[in-house]
Parts: sequence; structure tokens; C-alpha cells
Amino acid sequence: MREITFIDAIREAYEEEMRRDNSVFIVGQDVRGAIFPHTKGLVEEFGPERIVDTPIAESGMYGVAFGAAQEGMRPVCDFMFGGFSYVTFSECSVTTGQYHFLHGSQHPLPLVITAGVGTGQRLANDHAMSIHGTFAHHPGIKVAMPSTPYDAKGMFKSAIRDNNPVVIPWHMGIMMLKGEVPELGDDYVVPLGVADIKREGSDVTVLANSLQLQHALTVAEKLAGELSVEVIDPRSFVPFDMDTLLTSLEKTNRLVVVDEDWESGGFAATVSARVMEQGFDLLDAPVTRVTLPNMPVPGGYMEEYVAPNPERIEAAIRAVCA
Amino acid sequence: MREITFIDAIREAYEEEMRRDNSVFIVGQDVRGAIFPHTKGLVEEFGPERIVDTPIAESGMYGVAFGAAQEGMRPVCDFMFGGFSYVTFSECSVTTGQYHFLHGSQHPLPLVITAGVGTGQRLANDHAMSIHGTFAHHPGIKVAMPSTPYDAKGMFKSAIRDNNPVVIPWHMGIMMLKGEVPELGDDYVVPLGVADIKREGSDVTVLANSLQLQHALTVAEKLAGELSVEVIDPRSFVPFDMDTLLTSLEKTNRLVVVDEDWESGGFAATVSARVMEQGFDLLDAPVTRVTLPNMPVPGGYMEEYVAPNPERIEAAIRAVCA
Amino acid sequence: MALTSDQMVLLYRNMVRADQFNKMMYRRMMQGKLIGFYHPAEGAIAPGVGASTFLNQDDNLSPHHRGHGITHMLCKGIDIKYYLAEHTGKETGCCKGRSAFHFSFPEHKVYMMSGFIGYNFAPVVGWGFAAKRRAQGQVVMNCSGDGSYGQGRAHEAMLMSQNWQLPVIFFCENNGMSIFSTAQEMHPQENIASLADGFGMPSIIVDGQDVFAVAEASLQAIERARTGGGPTFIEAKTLRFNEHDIGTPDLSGWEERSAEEHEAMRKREPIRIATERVLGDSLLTQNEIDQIIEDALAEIEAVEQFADESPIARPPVEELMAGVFAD
Amino acid sequence: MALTSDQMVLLYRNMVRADQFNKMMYRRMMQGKLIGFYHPAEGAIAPGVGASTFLNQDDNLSPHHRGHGITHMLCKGIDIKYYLAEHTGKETGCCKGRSAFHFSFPEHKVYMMSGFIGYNFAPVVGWGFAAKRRAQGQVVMNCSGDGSYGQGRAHEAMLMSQNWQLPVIFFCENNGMSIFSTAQEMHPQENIASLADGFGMPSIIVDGQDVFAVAEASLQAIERARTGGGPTFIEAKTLRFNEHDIGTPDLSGWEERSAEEHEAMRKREPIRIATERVLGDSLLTQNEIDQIIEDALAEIEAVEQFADESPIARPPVEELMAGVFAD
Ligand SMILES: Cc1ncc(C[n+]2csc(CCOP(=O)(O)OP(=O)(O)O)c2C)c(N)n1
Ligand SMILES: Cc1ncc(C[n+]2csc(CCOP(=O)(O)OP(=O)(O)O)c2C)c(N)n1
Ligand SMILES: [Mg+2]
Ligand SMILES: [Mg+2]
Repeated sequence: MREITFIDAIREAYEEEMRRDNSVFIVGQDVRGAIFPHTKGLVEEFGPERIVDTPIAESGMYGVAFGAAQEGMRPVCDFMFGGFSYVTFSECSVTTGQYHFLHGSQHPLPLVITAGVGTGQRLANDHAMSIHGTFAHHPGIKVAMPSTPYDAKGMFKSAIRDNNPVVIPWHMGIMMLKGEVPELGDDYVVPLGVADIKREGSDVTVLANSLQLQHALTVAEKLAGELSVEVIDPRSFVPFDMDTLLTSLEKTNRLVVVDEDWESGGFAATVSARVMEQGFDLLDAPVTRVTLPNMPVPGGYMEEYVAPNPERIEAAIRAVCA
Repeated sequence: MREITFIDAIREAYEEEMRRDNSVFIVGQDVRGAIFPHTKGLVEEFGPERIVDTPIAESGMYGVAFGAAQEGMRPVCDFMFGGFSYVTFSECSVTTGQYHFLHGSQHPLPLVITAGVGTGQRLANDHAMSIHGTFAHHPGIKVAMPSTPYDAKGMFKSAIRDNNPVVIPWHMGIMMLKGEVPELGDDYVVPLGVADIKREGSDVTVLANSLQLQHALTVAEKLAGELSVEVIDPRSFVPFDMDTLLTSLEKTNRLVVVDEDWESGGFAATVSARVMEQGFDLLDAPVTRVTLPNMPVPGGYMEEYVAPNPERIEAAIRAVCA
Repeated sequence: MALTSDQMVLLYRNMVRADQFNKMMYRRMMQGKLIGFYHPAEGAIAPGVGASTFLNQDDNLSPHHRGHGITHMLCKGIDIKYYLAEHTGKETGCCKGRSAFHFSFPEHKVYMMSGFIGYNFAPVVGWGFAAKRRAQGQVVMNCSGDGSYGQGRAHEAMLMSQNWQLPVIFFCENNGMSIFSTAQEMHPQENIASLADGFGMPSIIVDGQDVFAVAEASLQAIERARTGGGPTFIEAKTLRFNEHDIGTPDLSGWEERSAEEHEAMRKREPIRIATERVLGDSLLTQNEIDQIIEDALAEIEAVEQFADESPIARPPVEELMAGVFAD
Repeated sequence: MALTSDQMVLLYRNMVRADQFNKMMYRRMMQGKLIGFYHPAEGAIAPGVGASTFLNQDDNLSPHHRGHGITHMLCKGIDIKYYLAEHTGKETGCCKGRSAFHFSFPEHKVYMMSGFIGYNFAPVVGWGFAAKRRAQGQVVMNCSGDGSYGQGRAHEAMLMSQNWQLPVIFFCENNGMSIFSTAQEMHPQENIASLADGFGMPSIIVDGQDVFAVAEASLQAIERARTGGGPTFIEAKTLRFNEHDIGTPDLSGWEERSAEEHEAMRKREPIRIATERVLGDSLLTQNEIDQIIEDALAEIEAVEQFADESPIARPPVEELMAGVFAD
């Protein structure tokens, strides 16, 4: 298979879906010129009517997506950085999540919300915060985050075809990660709601996603021989594939959840609580989380040791296996 | 001690703090006329300069509080219903939470955010959702919710005197709950960050707050003789009093967390995950949560059985004690 | 745009229906037969009727919350019985009884309600965007109150609609009140329509108590939007006879609205104004008017019967969970 | 308001300092000596200098992000070395090295930075509110770009400031660009200042390449605000010579900005315009100008030395946790 970067994989998903379905379009700020390469060059093929730049007016911009979705189109709304979605949060969380259900499950709202997220750029909190946990807290919205070029292309395609609002951020720290992706024209998708065992193991399970998945794989490789680490990528947070996780725990009986979100209220807490309820008897040790400490993400030189990193992951694995 | 209602207790806190400190003021929409009785009549004593109505412009309205706090005042920003805070969410979550810390911990931001929250009015999701879990997810903001008139008065006073942003919603379902409160002039406060054992017991611990605390107490009373239920009111979510909870678990070894927020990403998940990490060996049964299912809160006749209620709490208690 | 006699009679009929529907809602709320709250539309019937009566089926309509959108929706041919059933918590409700006071009639292009004032401003941009792309003359009628124009969302919607020349009509029903607050105190200019000037958007200020004047202004804006002429701001000056919502005191600032204010206000009762006109212009006879009222009451009786006789919505949680996501 | 010679010389000195500071930032970013990003201010030096030079210490200033607020802050007497140290990730930074590019000088009433464009609009209402209540003539200078006026937050701030007659100056630095988007494409009117008309707020449009013109307009608005005359909207028409931020391509829409555009733009270089004026008016000699430049370079050398010699900020997590909440 050919190798492409993570961000190019997203662009391929856009290209293929936009060619396939004329109702797909992208709306954002400076997406024509492309702040990030996933929209680069698209305007040349699809024109400014389908690669739509708006003023710095997140509510109006998101309104283009939201309203057009009600009108039967399939918009992708690009918030540039994840935190910017908070500027129109009542719309993109509550009003979006409740639209279908509260109005009687009669009218779907097929739209995609994306943005770059995550630490590693040293830009501090408002440019570095994760959003998957926050959106996963609000019902009626699917939430997923790919970790490899293969998954990125397949999951973005799934998200665009889904009849629901899907929040699918991408981590800036793996933007240039290369990986194998099927040939152009091979119209594969990766379904939302299905976890993926990225590395098999038998001593301990690590659930990690995105940049942190890469960290987890690095640690698993490092520990190989000493400890056999199974690394699961949830891929989706809503819906969440609990079965794959519990099946793994039947084998390993130990779990470390790595999540680049705050300890308080992040998705790792939800996973831990669910395992408590549904897999208590499987556990030989308490589920341990590696998360952002409960402080606004500092920028500068602090980011690298405040955020989850291989050292912290390794320490957590050793602790649950002790 | 005299008895007053929960909502009157909040108003007394406002009155006393505004008399004590000229820099305290309230900003909101229709707070002069008082949509809810906690601001009723205040404008007559304090005038429209301190009981401040704004247009329906939540960012500007919150900006009055935020900016005035930077200028050394002590504003209370009343969002009316909790969900309305989402309209200016980038300001009241991210920008607020990061202000002090990210700018070098040199300038405090003493402000209070309040609003009515919770189910029971049959108004559906956007008028019924809880906000404590969402705010507890965002670092730099204290989050608390009183459950009795005594706590309401004491905690609102603490919140107003705190040098940090404090989100302190109140549950509409206990607005008219009566309870004992010290005489006027007895300047007591209830510190933030300290849980309260509302009923002692030895078989199982129930952590519950606000309307759900009332439900938990009802169930505890009903089960008395059969099961001895200890009921703890966290009172604060950030900071959270883990010690009181763990001490209780040393005795009971069983925990039910009741939380009127969604299962996914709600504060109950955080509590469960922390108990997993810090109290795993204390547990004789998995921590069990009673929460809102992951759907937008329906209004109408569904609210009463979709939300946590005495039946669901009792079932959970029986399950963890089985 | 001069109205034809047929148009005027239709407007008059819709006024009577809207008025009677509002009275029914008020009565039912007082009777404890409605879930949630109700924001009565008495005194403010004409704007919604004038704005909505001449929309095409494929035009988008975002009704104002005053009167809970009923006065708007029934003029667009929506059968209100499903909304009343909803508001009564019934299985047959337009939202399956889940929503309390929300409405949704996607097939009529009335998509939604949200409890956040100003929620309409984001989606209307998307509807206008879709309409412009589709280029079939579809129009977006965006109705909301003076208070809603405090929201920054309004700015973003006006900016983008004017910039892209979208077929969106910003229809402001200015009743001078936002709960207890007066527009006079909350807005720096006398007219909310002044906001449109900031964007170079054409605006019309119209007597909102005169349904015919409102309809003329609306037809003018609809025509402009339909033919690619871009957005229009319409400010209909209207009144709120009752309290904001039933059970809330009727204050201005923090004092009771005065008897004088009420008296002056009620001189501008929109049904009476319309009746004088249709009688004066000999468009209808008193007998015909009586028949129109009777028809409206019969319609309402059937609507209420439907709502009352439908079963209460109490589906199991599992069934609800299955409705959170679309397939 | 005619400027005195002393005022003009002060403005000129600040222009030179601002220009040199911006060049230093650009150079350091290219050298990999700055953390995060830098939005260069070349071509757009005059607005910030003109707006900020005559503020009192107790006036609030919200600097524009262009030039990362340096051109504004140094005119308000802020020692930039603490900001440069911050931007270099150092312990001595104004935010203890935690913030990357944020600034905060509370004692100078420059409180904050946020990465959300339009973040300024909420707090300025509160500063204006506090200033009005305090009634000591305090003024709020609220600087941001043309793009920021897309945000609905701007509407809310203008509405409330005009309504309450707050001493807030809406100082719009219109460089015609918002990353790759032109103001011409993104705004329906030629002037952003037209927005002020919607609220009945007085506005001034000024040549933002002429620091003296900007200062005169600013002094007029400051005077009005200080004496209870309410807000003013100032639009300073300026230019962005460089790309939006270093490393981002220099596009208009999705194509390179043309050589012709650059050539035309650079004819309006603000330092040259100011220099011609001070020389022409015989306010300064070439020797004095050379000395001013030398002083600025010396100042910058000290600032860089401070930043470079300060230790990298790497406090333990526990120490950071202790700083999340104030006592
Ligand atoms: C975001 C938000 N803020 C505040 C409210 C509370 N609220 C409900 S109706 C209303 C007044 C609306 O005034 P206007 O738009 O003029 O309509 P009217 O009720 O006068 O017809 C307010 C403030 C709300 N529902 N949503
Ligand atoms: C809420 C938000 N949306 C988008 C951005 C991305 N962004 C950063 S600067 C900028 C352009 C700002 O333009 P303008 O206000 O005109 O200032 P200029 O950079 O031209 O000086 C944008 C869109 C952001 N930082 N915050
Ligand atoms: Mg109104
Ligand atoms: Mg600009």
C-alpha cells in the first residue's frame, strides 16, 4: 500500500466524498487558502461555492452548516482550532445534539464538525485544548477521533456519510504522521463506533487515541519482553465500543486509559466508571488514568511534561502491573 | 432556628453581602423585576446600578461581570437558566478558567455565576440541563451546588467572597424547600470544598446533591431498618472533598453516586474513576451511578422517569448491597 | 404592493384564527392543560399573520416564540393539532410528546424551536445559503422579537446575509418589551431597524397592529428575496397586552405596567383594526365575519379534542434511547 | 484636536520603537527564538501607537493581536522585556512562562490576551461599566482588527456601550485582511465604521498610516469618553505588509497577493510618512532621528538580553497546580 500523511488522508476523504455527493461542502474560515493542508487546493476543484469561507463569525459560520444540513446538504464545518467551537457552543452542542431527538426523531441532521486539537504546538490552553470529551458529554452527537492515516480517511468518509452530527477533531501532533492507505479509488470506510486493537498483548490493556496512541505504542514496544501490552484505539467515543475493551480485559485484567483531556470530566473518567460497573470482576488492579492535570493547558516548555507523554504512560503501566 | 425557603436563603446571602461590600453587584436579565425570587425586591434597596439588567446579550452581560471583576468588583452573573451560559461559553468556561493561571497567577477574578438548573419543570433539555459537570470539566473554575437553605445561604456568601470564579447553580426542584437557617445578622458561611454527611449510615454510601439529595434522603428513610444508608452531599464539585467520601467508604465499602447530569462525561463518572484509583481496595461492590441517560432531557411526562428519582436510587442501593 | 381583496380576506381569516388559537392556549394554560409555559400573543397577532400568510410551502419559516409560533404556523398551512398534542404531552405530538413546547414540521420547512433566544439566527444563514445555491426562489422568513436583536448572533446573521445577498427576511416583532425590560431602555436607538443600516441592508418599519400593512411590507421583502435582491429588515411595531408568560408578573423594569399603559395599548387591538377595515372596505359583512369566527372555533374544538383524546406519551427509556440518533 | 510638537515627537519616538520591536520579533521568530506564533505588524505600526500613546495609566487598554500588542503596550509605558521573556518561555515572563504568547500587565490595566478573536468585546463592557461607576474619567481603549468585527460579540459590546454611554473606544485596525480573506469580500460595506451607525454611535475614519492623524482621532474619542460623552468608533485604515503570521502563505482568497499589491502597499510605509512629516515640520533633525533609532535599538538589546539570559520556565506540576486558584 502507498503511504500518505494523516492530514493528506483527511483531504482525500474530502475529495472523494465531494466528488461522490454534490451536497457535501466545507465551510470555515480561510479554508480556501487552507490554514491546515486538509483543505489545500480543494477550492480549485470544487470552487468557492463548496469550499466556503466566512467572516470570523462562528455562529453564522456554524449556522451555514447547521441550516444547510436541515435543508438536506452534508456540510463539514471546520473550526480551525477545536477551542473555537466554544464560541458558538450553545448551537454546536445543545441545539445540535437535541435537534433530532427532541423534535421527535423525524429529521436527521447530517453534519460534520472538525478542527485541529491537542498539545505539542506550545500554544497554550485556548489553542491546545481537546474537545472530544466535552462533546461526548452532550447527547445526540457522535464523537470520534482517528489516529492513523488509514483511519483518518475511512472515518472522515464515514462521518460525512453519517446521518447525524459527528464531531471528529484531528490531533495536530500527528498531522504529518505517515501510514499506509489503500489506493485511490478503493472506496473503503472505517465505521464509527468500532474500536481497533492496534497492538495485541496479554498483561495489560492500554486504551489510547490519536497522539497518545502513538505514545502508547512507543511504550508498548519499549516494554516488549518485559510486559505484554495490548493497545486499543477507541477511535470513537460516542458510540463507544465497550465490547472490544471488555474482551481485552478478560485477557489482561488491567487497564490504563490515556486521554489528552482533563482528569475532571474527561472521557477517561467515563471509561473508568463504565469498567467499574460492567467489568469490576475482571479487574486485578484499579483502572488508572493518564490525563491532563486539572489546570488550563500551559504553553511554552511546560506543555511537554504536563500533557500525557511516554514517561507518564510507562509509569502508569508499571503501577497497574505491580 | 427560623425556617426559610431555599430561594429566600439565596436572596439573604445577596442582601447581606451587598450590604457588607459595596463592590458586590448582580448582573443578569430581568433581575430587577426578578424572574426567580432570589433577586426579588433587591433593586429597591440597592438600586439599578447594583441590580443590573442587560439586553439579551449573554456575552455582553457576562462581560459586565468578567470585566468588572478584573476591575476589582465582585459581580454575581445570573444566567436565569443554566443552559443560557452556553451562549457565551468560550468566555465563561475557557477564558474565565484560564485567566488567573495562564496569565501568571497574578490577578484574581472574583466572580459568581449562577442560574436555575435541573429537571422537574417539564421544560425539556435546553431549560432543564445541568451545568455543574460541564463547568467542573474546565479547570480554573470552582463549582458548587447547595442542597438546603442553610447551605444555600452559607455557600452563596462563600462564593461571593471567594477570589475565584465560582459557578454555583441552584436546582429549581428545591426552590421552595424550607429549612432551618440562623437568625439574620448571624454571619455564617459554608466553605466551598467541604462535603457534608447529611445522614449517617453504615451499609452503603450514597453521594447525592441538590434535588437528588432530597431523593436520596427519602430513600434512606424508607430503607431504614433494612439497610443503613449514609448520605453525603458533596456540596462542591471543584474542589471536591474526597476525604469525606473515602472515610465513609472505609465504613460502608459500597457507593452509589446520584447525579442529575448525563452518564457520559458527568461528574459522577469522575467520582467513580477517582474512587477506583484512590479507594479500590475499600470497595466490596462496584461503584454504581444513577444519572441521566445519554439523551437530551425530554420534557413532558417523560422527565420524571428519565431523570434520577427515588425508585432508581433505591434500585441502585439494593443492587450494590446485594 | 397593494393587496387584492382575496388576499385581504385570507389575512382577515388568519387573524381571527390566530387570535382564537391564542385565546385557547391562554385558557388551557390557566386550566393546567398545557405543559411548560405559554407566552401569550394577545395584541401581537398581526405580525406573524402578515409575515407568514403568503409564504410558499418551500419557503423556510422560523416562527417567533410569542404565541409559541402558532400564529405563524397556521398561516403556513400547518395543522396545529399536532403542536397542541405536543404541548399537552401526548404521543401524537409533532415531537412525540418529548419536547414540551418545541415544534417541528420539517415537511412545511418549519424545522425547530430552541429555548435559547436568538437561536434562530445561526440556522437562517444556512437556510438562506441552501436557498441561494438551489436558486429556485426559496425565501427565508426569520421572525423574532426586539429582545432577540440584543444577541450577537443577530449581527452575524445580518452581516453574512447581506454580504452574500441571501434571501433572508429579518422580521422583527417589536412589542417594546423583553420580559420586564423595555426596548426603549435596552436599545440605544428608537428603531431596531436601525441595525440594518450598519450593514447597508434595506429596512421597512411598519405598523404591526395593521395586518394589511404588515403583509404589504412582507410581500415586498419576499419579492425582493425571491428575485435575488437580498435580505430585508422589517420592523413591525406591535404590543404585548399580557404578561410575558403566564404566571410571571406584568412589570416594566420592576414596577407593574400601569393601567394607563394598558388602556392606551388596548386601543390598538389588531383584530378590531382589521375588522374595521374589512367592514369599511366592504370586503366582508358582519355575517361573514361571524362565520369566520365560528369556523375558527370549530377548528379549535377539533384540535383540542385531538390533543385531549390522544394518549399521554410515556414511552420506555429504551425506546427513547433508540431515537437519539438517526439511522 | 491639534497635536503639540512634544506630542508629535513622542508619537514619532514611539513609532520608531514599535517598528524596531516588531522587526526584532520577526527576526527572533525566524531564528526559532520565539515560542508559538508571531503576527507581524509591519505596515500597521501607526494605529496602535496613535491609539495608545496618550492614555492615562488607569485607562484600560486591550491591545490588538497584530504585533502581539507590543506596539500598543510600549506606548503605555509597559516594559516589554517581561513579554519577550514570556514569549521565549522564560521564568521571568509576565505570565511566568506559562502562556506562550499571552500578555498580562494588570498594574498597567492591560489584563489579558485570549486566542479567541473577539474575546476583547465581552470584558471591555465590564471595564467600561466599572469606569462609569467609578466616575473618575477612566477610558477603555479597545483595539482589534477588521476581522474581529465579524463576531457577534462586537455587536453586543457596541450595543451595550452605546446604550449605557460607556467610555469605550472601539478602535478598529482595518488592514483589509483577516488571514487570507479580504475585508472587501467579508464585509458588506466599504467601512467597518458603518456598523456604528446601527447603534447611533459616532465614528471617525482615519488614515491609519498617518500616526498623527490616528492620534488626533484618538484624542478626540478619549476626550469624549473621559467627559461622559460615551463611546466612539474609530476605524484606522491600515495595511499588512507581511503574511498573516510567520510561516503562513501570503494569500488573498486562495491566491498569492500580487507583486503590484505589495508595491502599492509599501508606498504607504508609516515610518516614512511620519519621518517626512517630522522633518518637513522641522520637529526633528536627521541626527535626532538617528539618535531615536539608536535608543530604540539599545532598548531592544537590553530587552532581548533579559529574555535570553532568563532561565527557561519548567516548574514542577505541583507548583503549577498551586497557581490554578487564587487564595
Ligand atoms: C439565551 C436566552 N436568554 C434569555 C432567555 C430568557 N427569555 C425568554 S423570552 C425573553 C424575552 C424575549 O424578548 P423578545 O425577543 O422581544 O420577544 P417577546 O417575548 O417580547 O415577544 C427572554 C429574555 C432565553 N430564553 N434565552
Ligand atoms: C474565534 C476565533 N476564530 C478564528 C481565529 C483564527 N484567526 C486568528 S487571527 C484571525 C484574523 C484576524 O483578523 P483581524 O481581526 O482583521 O486582525 P488582523 O490579523 O488582520 O490584524 C483569525 C481568523 C481565532 N483565533 N479565533
Ligand atoms: Mg419583545
Ligand atoms: Mg485585519
